[in-house]
Amino acid sequence: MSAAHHLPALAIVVPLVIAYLMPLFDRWRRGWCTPAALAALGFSFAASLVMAWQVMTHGPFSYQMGNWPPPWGIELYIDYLAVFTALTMTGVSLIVLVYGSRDLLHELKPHLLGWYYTLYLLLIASMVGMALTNDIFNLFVFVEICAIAACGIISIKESRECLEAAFKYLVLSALGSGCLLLAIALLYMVTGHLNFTFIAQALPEAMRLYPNNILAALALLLVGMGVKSALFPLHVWLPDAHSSAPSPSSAVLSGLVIKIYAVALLRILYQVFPDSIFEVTPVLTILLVMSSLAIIVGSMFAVVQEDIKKMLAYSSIAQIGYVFLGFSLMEISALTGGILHMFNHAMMKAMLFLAAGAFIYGTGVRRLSDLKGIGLTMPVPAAAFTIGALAMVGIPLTNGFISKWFLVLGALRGGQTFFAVVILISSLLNGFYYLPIIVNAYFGEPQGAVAEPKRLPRLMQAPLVILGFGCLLFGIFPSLIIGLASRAGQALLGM
Amino acid sequence: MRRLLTFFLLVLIALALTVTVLEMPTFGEAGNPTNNEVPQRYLEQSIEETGALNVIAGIIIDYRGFDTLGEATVLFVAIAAALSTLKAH
Amino acid sequence: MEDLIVRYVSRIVVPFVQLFGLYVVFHGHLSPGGGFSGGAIIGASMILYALSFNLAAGTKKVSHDLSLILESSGGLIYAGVGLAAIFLGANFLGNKVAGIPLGTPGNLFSSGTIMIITLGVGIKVASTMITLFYSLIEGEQKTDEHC
Amino acid sequence: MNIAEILLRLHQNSYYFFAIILFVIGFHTMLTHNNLIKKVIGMNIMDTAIFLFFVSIGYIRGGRAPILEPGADHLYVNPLPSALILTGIVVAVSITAYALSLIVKLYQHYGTIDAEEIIRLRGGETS
Amino acid sequence: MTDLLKYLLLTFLVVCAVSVARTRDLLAAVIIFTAYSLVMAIVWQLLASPDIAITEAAIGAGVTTLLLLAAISKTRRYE
Repeated sequence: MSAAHHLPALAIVVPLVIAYLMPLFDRWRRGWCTPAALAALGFSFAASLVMAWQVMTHGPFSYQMGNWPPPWGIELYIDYLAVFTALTMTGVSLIVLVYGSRDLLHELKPHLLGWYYTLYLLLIASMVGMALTNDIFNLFVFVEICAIAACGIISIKESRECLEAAFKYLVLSALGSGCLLLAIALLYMVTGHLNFTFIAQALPEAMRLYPNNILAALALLLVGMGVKSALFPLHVWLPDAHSSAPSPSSAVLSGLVIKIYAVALLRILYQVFPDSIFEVTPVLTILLVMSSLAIIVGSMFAVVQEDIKKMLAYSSIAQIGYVFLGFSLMEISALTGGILHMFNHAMMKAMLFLAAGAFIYGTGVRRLSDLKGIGLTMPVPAAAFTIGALAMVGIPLTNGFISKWFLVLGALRGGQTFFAVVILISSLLNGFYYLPIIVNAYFGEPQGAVAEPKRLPRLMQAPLVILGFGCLLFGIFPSLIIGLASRAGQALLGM
Repeated sequence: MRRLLTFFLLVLIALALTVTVLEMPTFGEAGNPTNNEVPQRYLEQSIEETGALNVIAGIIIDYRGFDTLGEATVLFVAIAAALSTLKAH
Repeated sequence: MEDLIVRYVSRIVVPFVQLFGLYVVFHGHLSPGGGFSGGAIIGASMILYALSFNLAAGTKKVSHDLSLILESSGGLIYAGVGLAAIFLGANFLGNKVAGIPLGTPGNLFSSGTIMIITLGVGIKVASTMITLFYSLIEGEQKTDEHC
Repeated sequence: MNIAEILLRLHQNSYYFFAIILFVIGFHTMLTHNNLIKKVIGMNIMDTAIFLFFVSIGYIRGGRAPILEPGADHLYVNPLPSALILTGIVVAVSITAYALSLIVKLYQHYGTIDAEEIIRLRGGETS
Repeated sequence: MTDLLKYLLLTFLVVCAVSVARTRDLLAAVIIFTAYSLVMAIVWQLLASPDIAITEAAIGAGVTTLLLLAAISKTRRYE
């Protein structure tokens, strides 16, 4: 019983405590805000690393809140998927926060920085909580924290587009939360449990007695989580919200927040519902169709965008489609690919949004056609953007290639050649809208503000370098992370 | 047209859920699946294990205390979001 | 609302409402209620006071800095109690297992951490309600000028 | 199932049935009304409908409220749904508060609280 | 008898919910919503959950109404 035993709880609670303290720091010790926020996230990241090590060496373990055993108390269950998600969330958010500590100074009013950190820390803490928890109502509570905090870091920017986008996002995620809570009620009604493991034990029996209840719960769950993770027909809030927010917020929202809901849905679908549900309902087919539509339609919308951040936002709709495609093919390589893509896309999209934020910081230009020659005047962000764009397209030696490779492999092995074709077509589309930007950036003639950009602070360059390096590292040595991802996939499929 | 479509969609949802209601465990029966060992332990041992006569207080703060920490955090995040919005504009 | 009757009635009613709110908070582990409902009652009574007199009088009672501190302290008490359980050798938020005395069930001072946490939550909810209401009413009066 | 059986089931499960009706009404208000404050009220109605559903799951006929009397042997209702819904109510009021602060600010910027008009104003601004 | 009361209260809830959606006056909608919350509190008392009832009466009927009123006083009263 050492301190390491309590890490699961501390990884969530330490950012919470710092977030509670942040308004006080902001009022009386403004200088402490940034270091405290970085320290809290750093602690969470370190805790996730230690947990990952524990899980890899000793296997999954659980943590009981207040020493109450599972059906009575709340249990955190730390398995491969949980640590993988927690590592992704804390790692990427830490890097984004380093960038944000400088970038936010010009996007926000100065007295709001403390409040921004509060919301940011709560957002990350809730996402770690969602990854680790094994209790469905606890999941709901974290979903709510995450929803409000995610809207909060949009509306904090002083512009009326942000307000409108945040309101739309808030209303739709409240709708999703309502559906989620009703689904929880329906599940609780027929099983009498809230813990994932115990629901899973009680469901086969309940499935025989009350099949309609469980189908309704499944449908509500799909709608609720689908709205929150912007699955294709329910994505209407995403482009506005992600493009109008401050750049660090966009990076976190696009890279992490929509993924965590997908992971929660994945856990519930595979760990809670019995396998027989996939035979009586076409839920996986529905998910497959929706995700392929998302991939194609999202890419097609992205092609016609003029605004750089809007293009990246539409590209996120396509990328969440990849993640769902991997989750719903019911095949181990595809599942590994989906889980890997969650991590890879978090890195790539965070980097792309940060690079776009750097362009906007340096030149104030948002139109894609005005970014000619930016590669000559702002080399670091342009290089990062290039790496990210190549990874998005799926060029070998970048991490995007690895996850797409696994997805295609899974589709082929599962005998679903059609979806392999979908992935290839979408890669072509990705190339269609990313490559011209790169060509423009390096071979265009810089004009106007692009010719003489503001110098980028070093704290804003370092995160771009780290993320770009990471993209290449995990592209050239993918085995660093594949082990964890494939173990997570195997555990989900019960292999 | 769009209004009509939404209306029909909602009627459809209502009908589907009503069909579900017909099949649900009967309201108020003591033998329903929810009345298993979980509330039993809460009701029988709450005084001894948490010292609270009000079982609900015992549940929200002790047995499921982490939920309530989350709940307090929801309030905090709401006020942080609201205040920052009001201050920003 | 500059009405004499409203003022007199609220002056009479507000202390009783607050007393009831305190009762609900302190007896959270014995009778229906608890930190959330009691805190909301206290908060609503403060808002009633502020509405029936004027905003300045209400603000004088709870200044912004104080409400900021109350706001954070509620959550900090909660998390602090949880962390204290870790130092006492139990898991996060442990109560009896952490060796905290439970007292005699039925007494006002019983049930270990529940009492403390209820109090913390009550403080937090009350201050949250007040702060939210004030910031909705007055927050933008200042910004109106430069908007 | 004939009509009489269906009606009997609906009578037995009337709390569930009315909770569903209220849920759909709230859902409709939230989705189709253009007025933003109406949307917020609709959201609250939807939430309370779910809470009604959840609380009625825990009821047992003849059960007392779960405030224990040491020594006495009563039948108590299931306390767990009540405890969960306490959390739910606070979540609902938090979202309401934040949404209202957004509405106040939207009104200051756009001069209206009608969703379609706001979209129209935005469209006029970008083109 | 309790059945009659139950149906009366539940029908009242539905009527309130529909009239909130129909009325053009936001202030009236808020007042109707307060009535809805209070009746909901009574229903919860019928369902033997006094904790929820007291919380709904304080938060749903009290604080939410106050916040809605504050928002209406800052915006406009009619649609």
